[in-house]
Amino acid sequence: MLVMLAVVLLTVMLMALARALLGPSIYDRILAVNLFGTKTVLLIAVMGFLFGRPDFLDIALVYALINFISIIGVLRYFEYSDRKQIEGEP
Amino acid sequence: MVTAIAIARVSDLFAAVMLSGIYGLLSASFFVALDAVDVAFTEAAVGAGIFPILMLMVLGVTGRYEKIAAERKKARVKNVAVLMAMLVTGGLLIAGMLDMPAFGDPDAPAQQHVNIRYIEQSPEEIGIPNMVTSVLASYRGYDTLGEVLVIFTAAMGVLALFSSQLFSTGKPSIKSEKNDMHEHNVLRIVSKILIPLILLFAFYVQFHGEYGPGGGFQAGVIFAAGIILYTMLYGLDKARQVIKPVVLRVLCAFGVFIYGCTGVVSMLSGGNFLDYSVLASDAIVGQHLGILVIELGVGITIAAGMILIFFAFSHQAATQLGEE
Amino acid sequence: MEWLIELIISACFILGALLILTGGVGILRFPDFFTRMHAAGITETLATSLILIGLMLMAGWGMVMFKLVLILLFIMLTSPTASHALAKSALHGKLKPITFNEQSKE
Amino acid sequence: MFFDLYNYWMVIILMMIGLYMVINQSNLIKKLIGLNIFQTSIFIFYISVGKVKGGSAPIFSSTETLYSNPLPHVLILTAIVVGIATMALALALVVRIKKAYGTVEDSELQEQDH
Repeated sequence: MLVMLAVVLLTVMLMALARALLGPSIYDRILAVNLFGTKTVLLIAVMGFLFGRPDFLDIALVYALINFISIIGVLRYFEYSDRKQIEGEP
Repeated sequence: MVTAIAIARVSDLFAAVMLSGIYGLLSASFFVALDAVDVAFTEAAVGAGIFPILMLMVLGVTGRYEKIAAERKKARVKNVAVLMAMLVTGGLLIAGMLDMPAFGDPDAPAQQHVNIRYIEQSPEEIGIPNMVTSVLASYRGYDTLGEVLVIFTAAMGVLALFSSQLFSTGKPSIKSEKNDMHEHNVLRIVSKILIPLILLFAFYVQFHGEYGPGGGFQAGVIFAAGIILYTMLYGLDKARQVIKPVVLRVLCAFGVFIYGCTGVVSMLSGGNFLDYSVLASDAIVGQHLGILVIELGVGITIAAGMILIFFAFSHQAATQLGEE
Repeated sequence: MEWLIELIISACFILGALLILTGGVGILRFPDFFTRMHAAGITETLATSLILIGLMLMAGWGMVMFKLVLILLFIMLTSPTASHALAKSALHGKLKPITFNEQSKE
Repeated sequence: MFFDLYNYWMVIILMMIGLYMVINQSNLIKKLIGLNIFQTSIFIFYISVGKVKGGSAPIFSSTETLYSNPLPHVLILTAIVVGIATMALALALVVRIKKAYGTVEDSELQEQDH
């Protein structure tokens, strides 16, 4: 069961990766990164159970946090430098 | 793992940075699969969190697209040369790798020397379950001291390069209001809930490092990430009121100072430099104490250094934006 | 009792896996950004909570359960927020040509 | 034989990609990203050397007896943080270069120097 779950997660991670590579707009890529991050959290939690060492959950927790922070950071600086480019090229 | 190829091909630098974020996540999950829990911890916080953010801030200053048009003419010859060089290096590496022991082989030479001692002796000698922490803080205390110093120096170097008015506590810079993300109300509220949790979690990681994955390095980075989130949402000036850069600078040095002092104190009490067994009457209690203090020093330095670096970049980006 | 919990766990996992797969297909196949976001955002939260609940049932009471609850809480908080912020800034940043197919579809 | 060593092949591929980016990209930031990839490939190399088949994470528990090698973990753990600090230094340098020369393209920089 857990193995099945891990395989599914890996597949979806691959899909998200494909979207991040193809993604026509930058937002697509951000979305894909976000999805990828959540799936990584799940994958690590599942892997912790798979290996029988549930202490790994700490890492999953960190991932959940960091993923959020990095999405926010990306959004902020994306908007920020876009504004700059508008100002720079009137 | 082939994300990297894609990174090399994309010319939009933003896309490249996003991909490198994914790359960080991927390599971190790879580390988990290889049992390197502590490393995955750090790589998660650094590779997927702080590195892309720093990169993006720099991109905000330097411009988003790389110029390719002019390069293409002479690129052909150069490409071939570079590919040749790569093939030669790769071939040499492969030739060297053929002699390496198979993956996961327990009899490999790397598994034979100090490792056995670390694994078998450290519970008796140090008395804490996380071997990584005990090796990090106790057996290889010198290395860690050196690394903390490197980070300290790097933070100072960044500050020196941006000879800014970051430390002038007086007037707030003029054009900071428009970067404050005022429009994102939902974000601000949710982050208000999250930031204390993040900081609390950082402390948990700091003091739990002896028993589970974690320790000063990770805790410092997570703490810094919490503060960075705050800075991004509320603007640099607000964040500078909360944590004064001058205080940060002192803290950054103070962490190294604590670390060094522990060594000196243990020397004064009759042991070697950074030999914690003499810090208390019982050797194991002494080791506990020493590791705790040292991890604290590491955590303080890393957190302060990262926040300082972030502040410096963010200040630089703000002034650059104002100048244009 | 045991078999009931087993049943719930497997149901959670299978449903979660299906949902995640749907989300993955959606993010690959949908035509423009906002529909993709819809696919990802909706499946993400539900599937994540399903899988985490399954893991919780597997773990039983204790520290592990507590951490799983924390993760669930974080994801519940952050994932919709991130989606919201993303959609908002995509909508605001009109400079990027994001194809808006709504009118033509209706 | 080849499959026993697959981790090394991956490391080599990553390393070559990083090298390629560092040498062949003219944009300084791109070069830094390449450097980061190179760095990560070395991290992976160390960690995979430390892995023991059937071993577990090096945290003592009553149920496990075989652990992976903790020493590479320690080295890489510190190396990652040092890496980000030095990377920040490099980025700061790039920002200064941009300020002084107005560009971050390698070829344009060289033209300006001559």
